[in-house]
This record gives sequence, structure tokens and C-alpha cells, in this order.
Amino acid sequence: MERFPIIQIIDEEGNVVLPEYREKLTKELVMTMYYHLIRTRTFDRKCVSLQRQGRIGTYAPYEGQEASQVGSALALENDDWLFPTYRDHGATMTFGHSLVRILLYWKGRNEGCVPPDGKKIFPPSVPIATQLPHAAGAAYAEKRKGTKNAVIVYFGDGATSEGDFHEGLNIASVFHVPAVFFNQNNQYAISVPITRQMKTKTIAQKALAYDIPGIRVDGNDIFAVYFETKKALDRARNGEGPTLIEAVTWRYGAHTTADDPTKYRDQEESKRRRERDPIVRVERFLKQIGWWDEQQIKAMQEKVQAEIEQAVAEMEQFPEANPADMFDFVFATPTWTIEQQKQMYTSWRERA
Amino acid sequence: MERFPIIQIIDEEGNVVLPEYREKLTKELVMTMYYHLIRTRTFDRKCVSLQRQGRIGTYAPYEGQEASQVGSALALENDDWLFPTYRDHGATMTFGHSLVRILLYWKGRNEGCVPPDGKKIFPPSVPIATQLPHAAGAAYAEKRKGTKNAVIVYFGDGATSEGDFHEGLNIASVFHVPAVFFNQNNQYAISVPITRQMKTKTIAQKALAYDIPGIRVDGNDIFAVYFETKKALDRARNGEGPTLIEAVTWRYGAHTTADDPTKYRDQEESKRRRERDPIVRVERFLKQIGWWDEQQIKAMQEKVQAEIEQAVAEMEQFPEANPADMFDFVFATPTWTIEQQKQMYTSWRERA
Amino acid sequence: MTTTVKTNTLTLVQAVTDALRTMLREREDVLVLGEDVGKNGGVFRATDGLQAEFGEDRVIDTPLSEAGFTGAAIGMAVNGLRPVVEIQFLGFIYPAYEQIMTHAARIRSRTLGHFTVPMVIRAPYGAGVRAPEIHSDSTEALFTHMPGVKVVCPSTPYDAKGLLISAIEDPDPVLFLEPMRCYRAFREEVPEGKYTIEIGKGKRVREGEDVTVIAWGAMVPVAMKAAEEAAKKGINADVIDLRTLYPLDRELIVESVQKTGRTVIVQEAHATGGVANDLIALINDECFLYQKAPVERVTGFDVPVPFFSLEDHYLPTPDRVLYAIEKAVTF
Amino acid sequence: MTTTVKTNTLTLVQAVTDALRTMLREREDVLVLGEDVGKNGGVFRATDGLQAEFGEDRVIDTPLSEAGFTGAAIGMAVNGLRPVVEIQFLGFIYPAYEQIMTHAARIRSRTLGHFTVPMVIRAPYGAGVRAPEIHSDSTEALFTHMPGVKVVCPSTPYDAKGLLISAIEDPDPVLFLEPMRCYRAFREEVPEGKYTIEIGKGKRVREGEDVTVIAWGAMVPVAMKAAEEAAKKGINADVIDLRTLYPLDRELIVESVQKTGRTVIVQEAHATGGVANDLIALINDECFLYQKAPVERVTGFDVPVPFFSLEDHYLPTPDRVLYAIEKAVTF
Ligand SMILES: Cc1ncc(C[n+]2csc(CCOP(=O)(O)OP(=O)(O)O)c2C)c(N)n1
Ligand SMILES: Cc1ncc(C[n+]2csc(CCOP(=O)(O)OP(=O)(O)O)c2C)c(N)n1
Ligand SMILES: [Mg+2]
Ligand SMILES: [Mg+2]
Repeated sequence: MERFPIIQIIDEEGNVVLPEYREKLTKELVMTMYYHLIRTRTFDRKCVSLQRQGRIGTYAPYEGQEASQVGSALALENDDWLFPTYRDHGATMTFGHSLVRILLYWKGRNEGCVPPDGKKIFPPSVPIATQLPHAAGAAYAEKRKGTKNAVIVYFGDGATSEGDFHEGLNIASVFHVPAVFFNQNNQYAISVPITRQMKTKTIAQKALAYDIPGIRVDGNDIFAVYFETKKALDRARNGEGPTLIEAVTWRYGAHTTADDPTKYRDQEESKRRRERDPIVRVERFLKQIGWWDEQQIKAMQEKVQAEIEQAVAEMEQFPEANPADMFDFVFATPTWTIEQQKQMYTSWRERA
Repeated sequence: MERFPIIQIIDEEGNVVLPEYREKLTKELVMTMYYHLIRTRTFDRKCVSLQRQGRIGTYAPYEGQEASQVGSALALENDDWLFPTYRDHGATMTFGHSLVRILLYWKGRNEGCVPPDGKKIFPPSVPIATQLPHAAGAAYAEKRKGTKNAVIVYFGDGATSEGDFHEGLNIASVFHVPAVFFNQNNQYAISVPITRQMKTKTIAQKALAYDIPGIRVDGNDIFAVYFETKKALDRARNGEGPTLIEAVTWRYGAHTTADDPTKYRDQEESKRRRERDPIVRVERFLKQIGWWDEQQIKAMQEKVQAEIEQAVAEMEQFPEANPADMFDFVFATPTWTIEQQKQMYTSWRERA
Repeated sequence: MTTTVKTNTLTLVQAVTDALRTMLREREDVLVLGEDVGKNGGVFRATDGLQAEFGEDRVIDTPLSEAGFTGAAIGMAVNGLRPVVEIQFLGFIYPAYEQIMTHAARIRSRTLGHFTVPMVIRAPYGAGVRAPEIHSDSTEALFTHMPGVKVVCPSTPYDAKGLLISAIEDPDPVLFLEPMRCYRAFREEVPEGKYTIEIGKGKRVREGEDVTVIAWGAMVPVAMKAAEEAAKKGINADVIDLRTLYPLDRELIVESVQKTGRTVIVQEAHATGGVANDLIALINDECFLYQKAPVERVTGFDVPVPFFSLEDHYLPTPDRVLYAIEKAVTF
Repeated sequence: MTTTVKTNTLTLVQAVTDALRTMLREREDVLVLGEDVGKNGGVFRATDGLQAEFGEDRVIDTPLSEAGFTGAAIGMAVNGLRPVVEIQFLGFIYPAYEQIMTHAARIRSRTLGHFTVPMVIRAPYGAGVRAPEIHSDSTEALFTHMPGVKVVCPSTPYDAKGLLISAIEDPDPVLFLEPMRCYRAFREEVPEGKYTIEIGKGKRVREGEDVTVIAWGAMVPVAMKAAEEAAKKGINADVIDLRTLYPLDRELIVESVQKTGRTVIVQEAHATGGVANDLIALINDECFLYQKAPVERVTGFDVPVPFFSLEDHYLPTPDRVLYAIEKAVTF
């Protein structure tokens, strides 16, 4: 633990505790961050409410984790790769994913897995930790092609128990690839607390098993997340290999809308955690420094609202899923069994 | 590395370098160790020669690793569990496995997987690292039953790259079970050197990822292996949880008799390594201390030879494998498909 | 003398809990482990209340580590316990595939019976509940092609309890598949306490002479619905709920197909490589001269189980089954 | 105009090396990775000399980590490379099963074709070479029941090279199974340079009218031997080498079975859940009225592939096949 102290740039009151960062916190940067923080939070809440109304399916909220997701995604360059989980649409939307497509994903539509042109955003990995080896391989390909692109891959505290976590990190370290392994330690894997997930007090220390840098940041401090991720990405680009980052955070809500957290944890805890809210913290900072402009903030909120409403409307007007898609994209050229099944099904439907 | 120095009790010249152990090295203990060292080596060489003569199948030799296997196995109590790999029959025979059965194993006989009565020796795990979770589970069962029994599980340097290594250790650490994870780092996984297997310089440091003790011993120093394994087993029995031990060693020969090491490594290296031979070292110690008794040693060698010849003879007189066995032990009660296939096959053979 | 057995009206998932509770009470060596099975009571509440009753040592929340805890359960089973492992969804069993395939299934034969693995792996399976990707697989055939493991798949609360108890008492590994779609679909009277249903025995759930309809798990209600529709058209179907997928109930299947000469199999999984093809092979072997028509299959397609917006198009429906019944009967 | 193509007399394993070398030369994006594929040239020498020619960045020794390097290869394939992964023995593919099942097979359909996985997984498979346990599995059916993956299994050097080149050029994941028993069993003239054999096409390796014998991989020589014996008894077998297990060559199979009306399938794998049952299902669908006898299967048994002292009892033999041929013909 002592070896892996939590890096913090602003504390819960919004004070800059690492003064050397003070001047790096330009107004433009901080306002951009704040914008994405409220954009992601607004979107998340909208999704929860859409799910309650039955307008999308089961949804995995990230409220509380916005600093981790936004801060790390803002640290990326345009040509980098992003490998998310099902809970990282805060990161993908910040990196440039389309809101409509994210909504479609939660509506059970494959279109939700297709990133905007030129954006290297992989579909969310549902089987836990399986995306870590992918990230190692994609980073190897960038290295082989001689680019300066890096790869970031997201995963949770629970994911660290899977073999793929270990194999992915080991391979990345042996192949010395430009990848950042970004862990959001929200301290729960559904109902299982981190104390039953691992004996170690930190996730960062697992980097010692691969002889790569292990960094532990306050995942509710967007500045710490942003600068540490940037450093790790820079190391990656400079041929210094992979980094493991542990962002210590908390999800306020349920694991998914199908989950009932009252079954396994004290709801008071999540309320208390709001004291360390990643957004409130930036607001305090903005107010202290005198960059808080009620008008501007209001305009920002309205813009975000409008964008999200627009996306929801588009999602709901999106053409219905076409059963043919299920057959047509299994292989580049469908096999005869698939072709035959498609024809049978199509003619059967037409008959009925 | 500094954090995980190699523990040595005697050096290559046979000098005791940790004087506090001097009096623990009783003549009885050292002679027992020496006996098992030559017994295991003689057996190994016999097996290689049996394979060359086509009297057994492909065989995995361990010459060079005897101190690791014998030292650790001697540290066990009678009721402990032993989970070996295909290369650990030096350990299993020391722990009490039957030589005949070990030979039968290499002759493609299931009888080789059956330990002597009351001996908790698991069959060698062929799929790499899969035995680590078994050991964690077996240890959990001992804990639940409230015994003082411990579990030892063997695996190689290559095995550390598998997900099951990680999952086994993580579960063992979280469940705090009485298990010792005994790694023989012979520095190669078939042809792959440890430098391409992992970025870390040690395997012991991987214990930090599970917050358990990580010990690095000279695997060619049977005293160091024995005492460190005993300490780890004691911790296990006392409810102090699992330990990871890395025994640094070297296999002189081929990966298996089907392997050609000249393809991938300099054979001079293995010759040089004989300078650090685990047996020579004990011989030097015995001579220095004046316990070397030519007569006694000769008798010991003869006894070992006779025992092995006897085992080979028994192996070769062993009744032929019965095809019915293949059908009869899949389930406690064969299913009808198996019963039907057995009948068909039996009647077909009788007809032919 | 009459004995009255108290019954409760339970859903399938409640019957599973009841079976687990019954066996945890009955046998000290039984334990339950998996992700979220403890305080949370499982994501489907299949283990609800069990940790409170039996403690953290017997109802164990494991790390997120299917290979690890399945492997650990193998070690426990070899060492005298009877672990019941929960895989959260069948689609997440694949990381444990090596452990099941190379160890759970083979330890008995490897050691000529010296070591054995009396363990149960429970897994909810199947599509139709609007779950995210990978949560909807029905890949039972990956386990029927694995000598050393039995595969059980009940479709009703009563069968679920009796079969799960049999599975726990079985001396060999049993994969116990629970059709998610049936978890809360209906309730049934389920006796209290212990009773067993023999593994390897199917059940005729409807009697008829015109055509044999074979289904399992979530496809049983689909098949039944189709059979009822067919009855309205004067076609009388013999409907079989397989209940066990390995070993198959040869007698029941053969007897029915020899009687009707026409067969429809309803399978949720992909056509290629599915259990339906084992049934066709059995019919080929035992009913060749009785067959009046080729066997009709109504199956999921040879495509990954689609995202939920399309899953209803993937799943066999009563209409599709009815169509196949008519085809078989009019051949 | 005549073109002369130079040929070399190669074993199957040499033909594999030749295919890899040809494609490594031809395409910068091709790379080979796996355990011991580098300096050692693979435990069967299938990659002999390739690292020396193409460097450590293209012929990569990986850590002992099947899930990890298969997953990494998926990431490479998605990002523009064409990895050819070697699994040392098919019995060690199981730790990578999740990666193949949930990703390699599904990334194209998941993303409606936006991301694709042009990768090949090569694996020696099968029994009969006196290898230790788990080294002898023939579990191809676990992959034919996995939509999104093609499964190829050549039995000759010529086919091995042409099919492997096709697999490498295929835009989708291909599992390429190499029958260990045929690795050095015989040699054949193999053209230098690049040529392809279409995936999905079987080959008639013997012409006959009395009975269709279908086999693949190491069972092809067994089937041929039986067919030759049968010929001596006046039974003329049409022998088909499937070459691809998914998708099956429907035309060839159906045409042959409709011609002969009698079928024998020779399969090394366990009977239950094997590819033979897919063939029976196909015959059921397409040849019902042509069948003069039930399909005969000669297969491995529903038991784990035994330790090598008993493997000859497990494996189908020409005698057993001949017996089945006679049974089919005299039904
Ligand atoms: C291989 C696998 N096993 C189980 C699941 C079911 N599951 C979905 S999310 C989850 C918990 C993940 O926890 P963590 O990694 O901490 O991520 P978080 O959900 O907290 O973001 C589980 C067990 C899964 N998706 N994949
Ligand atoms: C899962 C799996 N993959 C591959 C193999 C093939 N194989 C057998 S031994 C071996 C190397 C093992 O190296 P290490 O763990 O260092 O043990 P050692 O052989 O050196 O004792 C490999 C790759 C296997 N047995 N299991
Ligand atoms: Mg978490
Ligand atoms: Mg080694």
C-alpha cells in the first residue's frame, strides 16, 4: 500500500494538493473536462430512466465513475484504440462514440457495436477480462506497423481474478507493447466486495508480477486520472511498454438495472460516497478559482440535454432490426447451411 | 530481485553458508536426502534408457532437478496432498509412490495414476497449470474438515503464464488455504527460455500480486529447499495461508525424450551447470564433514539399483491392459451408450 | 397406510433453491460456490437465503474466476466434498471448459476409479429474456460430446428439484442446465424434503400416435403449445421432455418413434452439431424400418445467438414447430 | 502453351511448413505465433526454419498461454494482421475456448462486419502416435457447433498446403486440424509456390456404387484400406474425404449417398455429438427416400481417449470399417 499511494491532484474540497499541476490546469482543459463530466452523467441518468420506462433493455450505469472514464478517454489521441467493457460508454462517448449507437447497444442492437468512421472503438466485451489479450494484440499490431498509436483497455476490479487479466498483462509485458491497462476499481463485482475478490489491498501492486509500472490514482479526481493516463500513454508511444493503472472509485447505483444492491450493501455508504463525487469536486475547484460562470454552465447543460434528447429520438426512430442481419454477417460469405436456414425462415415468415 | 534473494544453505562447494542451519543437518537427515537423491537420479536415467529401448513411451526426465523434488517431498507429512506434473515423479517416488506404477504411467497405463493406499498423490496434470486450482480446492477441503494436513502443488516456470496459475493462487490467497505452490524454475518451457516467458526476473515476486509470502531458493540446494518448504508447510498448517516458492534449477537433458534441445540451446550450458549439481554438492558436504562412507554409499547404490531393476521387471510382467477398462471407469455406472459400445466391441473382437 | 407429503407451490428457480437447501441440510459435505451466490443469493436468486442459513464456508462467494473455482471445486470433490458450482450464465462457462473437459470428466477414468469428482455445475441457459450478448447461449452439445459428464436439463419445477437432488447425489460430474425462460414462467406443486428423479429418464408429457415431438428445457413449452395446436387439426402428438441430454432415454425415444414413425425435434441450439443430431442418429440406428418420413428439426440457426432485438427470430416458436409437425405428418 | 510447375516430394507436416513459408513470403501481414514455434521450429517441426527466415517479430514464441495468445491474435487480426496461431496439440486448445467461442467466432456478426478476424488456428490432433494423455483428442465437433468458425481437416500433403493457404486468405477464422498420424505417414508431390483448395469442398478419393464411405483426417487412410478390402469381396465403395468439416460439402455427399443408398461414416471422435451425426442429419434431410440401409458409424467410443496402451482399441480400424461396410451392404 505504502508502495502504491493514491495519487491525487485535487482533494474532495476542490483544492489542488499537488501544486506543480496548478498551471497545467488551464481553463480550457478544465471546462472541457467538466463538460464531459456532466454530459456523461446526464446520459447515464437518462439511460436508467429509459430502461425504467422499458424503452431500452437492461442497462449498466456508471454514475460515480465519470472522472475515471472521462479523464482517461480525454488523454487519448485520435488514432488510439479503446477496448471497453459494458460499463464504459462514459469513456467511449467521450472518445467520440455516437450516443445513438450506444443507446442502440442497450436496445439489443448490433449497430451499437459499430463505432463512427475512423474511430477505433471496440465493442464492449461482455465476458469479463477477455478484452485484455485483444488489447495486447492490437497494440502489438500498432508496434509492428511502426505507428505511434497506443491502446487503452478498461476493466473492473472483479476482472483481475480472471486468467485473461493475467495472460493479457503477461503477454503485453513480454511483447513490450504500447498498451495502458486501465482498471476501474469500483470495489464491487456485482455483489462481491474487493475483499473477497483478492487478498491484496491494491490492484496496482499486481503490476509487480509483470515488472511494469503500477499506478494508483484517485479515480474520482479527473485531473489525476487524466495526467497519469497521459503519462502512461506517452510511455507506451515512446516504446516504454505497458502500464497498469488502478483508478479507485465507486459506483453509486446498481450493477445493472437488473440488480438490487440493497441485497448486498448498505445504501448509506453510497450516499456518503457522494461527498467525494467527481463532479462536485470539479465544481468546487471551478468556484474557488473563479471560473464558475452560471450562464455558461447552464448553456452547457442545455446543450447536453438537447444532444441527448436528440439521440434518444434518433434511437427510437431507428429502423427496426432486420432478421436477415442475423444470417448475413456470420461470415464474409454465408455458408450453405446459413443460406438455407435464411431462405427457409424468410419463406416461412412470408407464408405466415 | 533484491527483494527476493536466492536462499542458499550450502554452496556449490558443499560449504554451509547459513551457519544457523549447521546443527539441523543431522547425519540421519542428510543421509536420507542423499539416498533419495541417488535413488531418483538412478531411476530417471533408467527411464531414459528404457525409453530408448522402446520399453516405455515418451518420457520426461528431471535430471538436475532432484534437489528441488526430493527436498520438497521430504518436507511433507504422511497425510499431506501432493499434486504433481508429468516431470515430478522424483517428488512422488520420494513421497511414497510406487516405482512400478510410475513406470506403468510412462507405458501408457492408467495404473500409473493410482497411488499406493492412503497416499494422497494426484495423477500428473498434463494440461499445464490446471492442477493449481485443484490444490487450492483440496486444501480448502482439508481446512473445512479441520485437519492439519497441507497440500503441495508442483509446476514449472512456463506454467506461470497460464491463467490457471493466477486463478489458483488468487483463490488460494482469498480462501487462505493450507497450500504450498512449489515452482521449479528450470528456466525453460520446452524451448522457450524464461526471458520470453515473463518480463520479471523472478517468479517469487509474483506472490506480491496475492499478498502471500514469495520465497526464492536455490533449487539445487536440497537443504534450502527442504527447510523453506517445511516452513511454508508449517505456515499452512498453522492457518497462515499459502506460500509461493520458486526453486531455481535447471534440467540437463531434453524436455522429453521426444525433444531435441540442440535445436534451441547451447549444450555447453548444461555441461557447465553440472558444476552446480545438486548431488555433487551434497557429496562434497558429506566428505567435508566426514560422513562419507564408501561402503555405505556403495550399499545404498546397490539397494537402489536392485529396487529399480525389480520395479522394471514387475512393470514388464504386469498384465496387459484390458480394453474393458476403457469402458468401465468413465462413470460409476456405465451409460447405455458405453455399455452398448463395449458389447459391440467385445463381440466384434471375439468374432475376429 | 397413507403418507401425506407437504408440497409448496414453487417456480422452477425456487425449486432449485429448495433442492439446494434440502441437500445442504441433509449432507454436511455439500457446498455451494460461485459468483454472487452468497449475500446476493445469486443473480437469479437461486441461492437466496442459503448463506444466511449455512454460513460463508458452505455457501461461498468466489472471485470472478470460472476456471479457478471450477478447478477448486474439482479439488474439493476429489477430497471428499460435494461442491455445487454455479456458473452465472452458461455463456460464461467457456473459461472453465478446460477444467471440465480435461479433469472433471476424466479423473475417474484416468485413475481407474481411485479418484472421483462428485460435483454439480449449475448454469442458467438460453435466450428469450432480453439479456445482453453471450447471456443467451444454449451450448449443451459441447458437454454431451464430453465423455465423463452427464447433462441434465429440466423444464419444470418438480423435475428441477428431483433431478438436482439426484445430480448432487450422483458419484460423477453433472452439468445441470436451467432454462432461464422457465425460471418464473409458472408454478407447480413441489413436495417438501428429499425426492429424486432418475438421471437418464425422459418423460412423455403428452400422449399421441401421429408424430413424436422431442424437446428439452425451454423448448418443452414451445413443443407443447404446437402439439395442442396440432391436436386442433386432428394431429395427435406424442411429446417427450428429454430431461437428460446425456445419456439419452433410449427406450422412451425408440418406443415412441417406432410407434409414430414420424419425428419432430425442437432444439434451441444451432442446428449443426446439436443434440438433435444425436437423436437423429439414434433413430437411424433403432427405427430405420419404422420411419415414415424424415426427421424434422426445428432449431436455432447456425448463427451466434443474436442480440436481443433479434432473438425472437432465432428461437423456435410454436408456429415453426407446428409447421414441421404438419410437414412430418404429410410427407 | 505448357507451364511446368516445380513440385517437391513432401510429407504432410512439410507441406504445412511450405504453406506457411509461401504465405509469410507473399504477405507482410501474415505472422505465426505459438509455443515453441520459433527457434525450435515447433514440436513437430511444422515451423522449422521460419523464424530464421522471417525474424522474431513474425514468427513469435509466445508465453505458455493459449487464451492469452489466441486473444492477442484476435486483437492482431482485428488490427490488420493475419495471425496463424499454433496450438501445440488440439487437447490444449480448451483454455482458449472462450476466446474462440465468444470473440473470434462472433466479432464479425457482433459488429455487422465492421471488425473481422482473419486468423487461422492450426492444431495437430488425434490418437495413434503413442502420445501422453490429452495429446490425442479429436474434438473437432466442439468447433463445428460454433457459428462463425470454419473447420478444415486435410488428410494429404497436397490438400494440406492448398487448404492452409486458403485458410490464411480466408476473411474469417479457420480452425485448421492436422492429423498427427498422417504428419509423416507418406509423401506426395506438392507444387512449389501458391495454390489454393476451396474450403467447403470434399474430394471423392475412390469411385464406387455400392456404398458411400465418408471419412476425414487420419480416418481417410483407414477408410481407404477398408474400401480396398471390400473391393476384393466385390463391394465397390465410393470414398469421400471431407476435407472441410464446416461447412460440409453437401453436393458431394448427397450425390454419393443418393447413388449408393448406403453409407458408412468413419470418425475418430466419440460417437455422441460427433460430426458423423451432422452427416446423418444431412442424409436424413436430403436422401431419405434413397436410403436402402441405416447409416453405419464406425467411431471412437463415448469414453475419454484412453492412455496409449489402449488407444488402438479406441481407434476405428480398417477391419471395423469393413465390417460396417458389409453390414450396410447386406442390410
Ligand atoms: C466470464 C464472465 N463471468 C461472469 C460474468 C457475469 N458478470 C457480469 S459483470 C460481473 C462483475 C464484474 O465486476 P468488475 O470486473 O468489478 O466490473 P464492474 O461491473 O464493477 O464494472 C459479472 C460477474 C461475465 N460477464 N463474464
Ligand atoms: C495447456 C497446455 N499447453 C501446452 C502444453 C504442451 N507442453 C507440455 S510441457 C510444456 C512446457 C512446460 O514448461 P514448464 O511449465 O516450465 O515445465 P517444465 O516442462 O519445464 O517442467 C508445454 C508447452 C501442455 N501440456 N498444456
Ligand atoms: Mg467492479
Ligand atoms: Mg520449465
